[in-house]
Amino acid sequence: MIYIDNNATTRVADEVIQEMLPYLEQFYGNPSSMYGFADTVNKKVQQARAQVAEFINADPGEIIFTSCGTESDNAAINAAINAFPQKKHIIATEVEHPAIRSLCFHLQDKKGYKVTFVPVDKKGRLDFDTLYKAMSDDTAIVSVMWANNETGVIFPIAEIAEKVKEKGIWFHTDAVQGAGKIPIDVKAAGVDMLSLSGHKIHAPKGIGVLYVRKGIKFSPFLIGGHQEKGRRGGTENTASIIALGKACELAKANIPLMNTQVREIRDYLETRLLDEIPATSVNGDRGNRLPNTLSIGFDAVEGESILMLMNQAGICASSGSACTSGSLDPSHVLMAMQVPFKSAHGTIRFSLSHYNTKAEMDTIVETLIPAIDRLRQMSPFWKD
Amino acid sequence: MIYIDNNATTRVADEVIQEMLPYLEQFYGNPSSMYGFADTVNKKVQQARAQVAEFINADPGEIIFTSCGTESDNAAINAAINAFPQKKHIIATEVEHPAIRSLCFHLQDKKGYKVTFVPVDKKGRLDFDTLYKAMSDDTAIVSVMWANNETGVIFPIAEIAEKVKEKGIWFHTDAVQGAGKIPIDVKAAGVDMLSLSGHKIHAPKGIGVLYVRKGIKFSPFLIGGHQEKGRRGGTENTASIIALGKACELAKANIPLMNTQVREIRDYLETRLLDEIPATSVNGDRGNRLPNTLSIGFDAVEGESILMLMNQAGICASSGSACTSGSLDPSHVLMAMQVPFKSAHGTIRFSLSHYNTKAEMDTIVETLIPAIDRLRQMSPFWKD
Amino acid sequence: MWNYSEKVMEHFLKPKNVGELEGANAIGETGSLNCGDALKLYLKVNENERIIDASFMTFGCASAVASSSALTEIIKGMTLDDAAKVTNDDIADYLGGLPKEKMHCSVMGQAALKKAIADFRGIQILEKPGEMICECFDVTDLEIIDAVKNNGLENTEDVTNYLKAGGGCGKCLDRIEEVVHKTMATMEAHSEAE
Amino acid sequence: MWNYSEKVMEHFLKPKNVGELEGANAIGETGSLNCGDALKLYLKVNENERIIDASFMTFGCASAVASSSALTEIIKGMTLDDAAKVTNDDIADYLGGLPKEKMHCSVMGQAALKKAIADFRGIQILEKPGEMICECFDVTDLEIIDAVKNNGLENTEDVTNYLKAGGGCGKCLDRIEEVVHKTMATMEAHSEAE
Ligand SMILES: Cc1ncc(COP(=O)(O)O)c(C=O)c1O
Ligand SMILES: Cc1ncc(COP(=O)(O)O)c(C=O)c1O
Ligand code: FES
Ligand code: FES
Repeated sequence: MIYIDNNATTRVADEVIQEMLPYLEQFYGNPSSMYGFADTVNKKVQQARAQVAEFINADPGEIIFTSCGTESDNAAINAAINAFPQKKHIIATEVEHPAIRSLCFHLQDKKGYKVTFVPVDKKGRLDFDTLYKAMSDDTAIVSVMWANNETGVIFPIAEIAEKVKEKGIWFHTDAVQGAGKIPIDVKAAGVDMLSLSGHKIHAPKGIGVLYVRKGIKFSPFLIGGHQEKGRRGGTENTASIIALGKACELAKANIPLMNTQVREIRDYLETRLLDEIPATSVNGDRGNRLPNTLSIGFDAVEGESILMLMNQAGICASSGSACTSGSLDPSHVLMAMQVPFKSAHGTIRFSLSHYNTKAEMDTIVETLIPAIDRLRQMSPFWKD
Repeated sequence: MIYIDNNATTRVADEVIQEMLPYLEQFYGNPSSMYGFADTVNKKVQQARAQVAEFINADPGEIIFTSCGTESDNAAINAAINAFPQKKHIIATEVEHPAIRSLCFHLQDKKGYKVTFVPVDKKGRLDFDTLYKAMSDDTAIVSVMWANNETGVIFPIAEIAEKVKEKGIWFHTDAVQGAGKIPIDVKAAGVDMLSLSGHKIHAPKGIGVLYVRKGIKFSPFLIGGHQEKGRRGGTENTASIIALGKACELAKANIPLMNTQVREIRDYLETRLLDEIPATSVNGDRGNRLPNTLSIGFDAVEGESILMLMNQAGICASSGSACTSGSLDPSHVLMAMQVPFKSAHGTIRFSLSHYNTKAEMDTIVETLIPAIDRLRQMSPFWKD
Repeated sequence: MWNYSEKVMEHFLKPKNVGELEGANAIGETGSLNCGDALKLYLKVNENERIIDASFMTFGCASAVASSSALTEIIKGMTLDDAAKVTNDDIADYLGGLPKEKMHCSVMGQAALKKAIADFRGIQILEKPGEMICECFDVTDLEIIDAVKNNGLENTEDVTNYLKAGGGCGKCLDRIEEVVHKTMATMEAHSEAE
Repeated sequence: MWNYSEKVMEHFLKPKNVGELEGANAIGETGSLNCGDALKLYLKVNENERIIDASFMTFGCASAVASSSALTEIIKGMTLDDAAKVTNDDIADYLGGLPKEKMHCSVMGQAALKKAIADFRGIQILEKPGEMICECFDVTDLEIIDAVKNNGLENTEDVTNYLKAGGGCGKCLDRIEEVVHKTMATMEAHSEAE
């Protein structure tokens, strides 16, 4: 099997499993309990918190463990809403993940909020003018993702954060895709809140992080017990927290690999596909992308069909539409970039990890050449 | 070590770990992806959904996986708020878990809701009169827990649900503690929504369930992707979902054991403590309690001290206060029951699982007799 | 991944009758590039109005390809009158069923066939009147309004049972509910006025 | 579990000077059953105002017991004047530190000691004026208001740094913030009026 869908989810690293297993099997105590058995767990959770903090250059006290990237994103927006109940405006981008985007629609449709969705250009780059002009005294929060999950396009977070903070507005960034692929430094970037998700960096699914800068008046999204210093109710997901700590340690060490080995292999795949399959185009700013991501459109064929043919060859990738929902529309990201339908429908996202090899890229190319050809032969929109 | 704190959290069953491990180590695919590798996971998630449904006599389509009991509770209340934006009244009980109670306070203090907290009597039994009289056209939801986590007192959910539903009001129950200890049947009980938490029934921490009856107009609490049929965003926590399925299957099979072996051992512990330690009293309705729970107060001594002495002997239990938060107040449950301070401060909760043995109960008694005596000898409030 | 039947996979991986058909005298086109789903159906019809050959060109997902392939197999040898009776269910059945989110692929097949027949007969097919509500099952608001008024439907579930609309991907459910509500409100207003 | 020092555990598991003290001529009581925390301190003071023996009875958590035990050890042999200078920090230091949520246990020790000394000297101790805001560090609203007005404190963090209030369990932080805000608002109103 060739797994090249690492922006969707990643293999749990062996080291991570080894680290968490004892806390599933043996040390099952509730970390806030009053006995030594729970203390063992609690200390290890503290260690994990320090590892996560180290990964993004935060203080351990600024790390809140959540259940996933989506919860982190929801919690960030919720905190701003609670902190500024009188402010009814939010700024996000057109290419945010549904964890921000759908929430914004909900707030707009049901809760009386006005949301500015900042557009992008054809290469997926933000329209800063719109962003900065939209800021007002009524703006509760600005949320801009660190890097886009579909195209890998990276946004200049430090620069945006500075402009937003000048106005005294809270700034949140969804760094779910940036983390582990490029360096993330919350202090250097000057962000107020930042979301991470474990399963994108070789930890298990079902664990996330919300970084909340010290000084931010945070109110919890999950309201319940005293866990996470009262900032997130619910018994701590100890084994997964410990796993995430380890995963962050590994991810930090692997960043250089991402920028060399992984980038090289990705570029190799990209070049071969562009060279050997006609009417093929890359989506997103090639000069400013995550080193592991390649979004590529094949004219006149449809993504799911390509995926099915790749699956026959044991290759796991994603298409450019939310096809699992039965929707035939290209993703909101490709639409926002005004990618023409002809290539948007035939877009495939390849997303690598350090586990991928160059040999795998050759197999992918050899599989795709005949597959695309066959589909084009039956497409009413293909004319060579 | 003697672990007798199973209302706090439970040991993950070996069978559960075996079931989930392949989905951590090997089958890490995102279940909604378009390749066979993800399909393996998806099928297993479907099986887990069916196992959970079977456990509470629901349909698989009525099961939403969440990250914990707290999230399930929050999501239930949130759904009612969204479904009836014009209704500004909520009914809960004084003895709900913070996952309901703190949320209600938040809604009251910050969101303009009025909350009726139904009181209990000295044995922890609900004041039905107050509950039924509080219901009005303005009531968005009534939430009553199936069984209390501290005392184990069981509430007559089917009876309450009937009365609430007569008025056309939504009814939610937090069955986090009831589940796995007594039979739970959502159809027979006639509830609209019901919360479960995995780590209370020998699944890992960080996985929960919200049952939502078909026909209830549910709106998601975590807003994001299409997961869980659009009812809960966030990549599915596959390994833990699969673990929970297995845990539900085991829990269902173990219920008879709970009512025989576990109940007997609990009663044995209770009898010995009452007989052999003077000035000791049980909190809660002894005639109508979970078979595994014993809340018992030792006059004139303080809970944390007792826990520390038990810890010296390798015994893990809880006290009757939220002492981890540094608070010295007895729990809101004991306060609501008007347990006198003299015994409330000295309350210990023992909560058993089927892993406990009678021999362990003897060790507990032999440890407590001298421990309580020693603490009383230094207590200014103890006079024999 | 979709729970495709073996038959679907077979017809996707080895579709029958692919390509333009030389000498075709009836062509039906449906869908579009923008929709992400399009089918061009070619028929060769003899003087007895019997389909002696059929082929297709399809742009779309695996089940769109499979539905097209199945359709051509089904209708080859039929008279146009018989072919006109082929429904999307026939196509789905032929394939051993389709995931409900993919039923629209079989609807596309049926639509292209209708157009090809009309093309042969020189008839102009009018677009269905009304606004498309359910794309999976090709149901418009007028059809729903009609069913609510005449068949006593009261909610979305009734509509799905009666017209299938909403029983696929489900993305139209909100709009169905809206239509039902509005229609019932109008009916009430009317009956009160009477 | 609390991160108790070895010294705390030692003084909890084997407390020194437990029990009523026969012939005690100075007694200080603080806390109550309802609070969950109470200490009764017994001193035997000689004619030179030197503490020749001390003992305690404590109801409370491990650190309350340990603090009481430590206190009696610290003050045995001291003159009352020296003992009057013993602070809660001395008690905590003696124990190798206390978790910040448990600092109130050492405060309780200091309070009982003050009362015992007053008892011996026949002085009536007045309750501190004002409303108790921070129980961990025994700080009232009047003390906070005073510090805000006279020492230029501007927020809760300042208050914690200056008066310790809020640096323990933290449950008083909201109320501290309230007091600070109100005080600053009044000050502004005044300066504007001037
Ligand atoms: C009655 C009750 N409800 C809810 C919860 C919260 O569950 P979780 O810790 O999984 O969020 C608990 C346990 O802590 C509980 O006992
Ligand atoms: C940019 C981005 N944000 C948020 C998420 C949501 O993360 P999770 O699935 O952990 O909720 C994802 C991944 O799906 C993502 O790519
Ligand atoms: S549009 Fe898919 S079911 Fe109606
Ligand atoms: S009351 Fe605990 S820090 Fe103030």
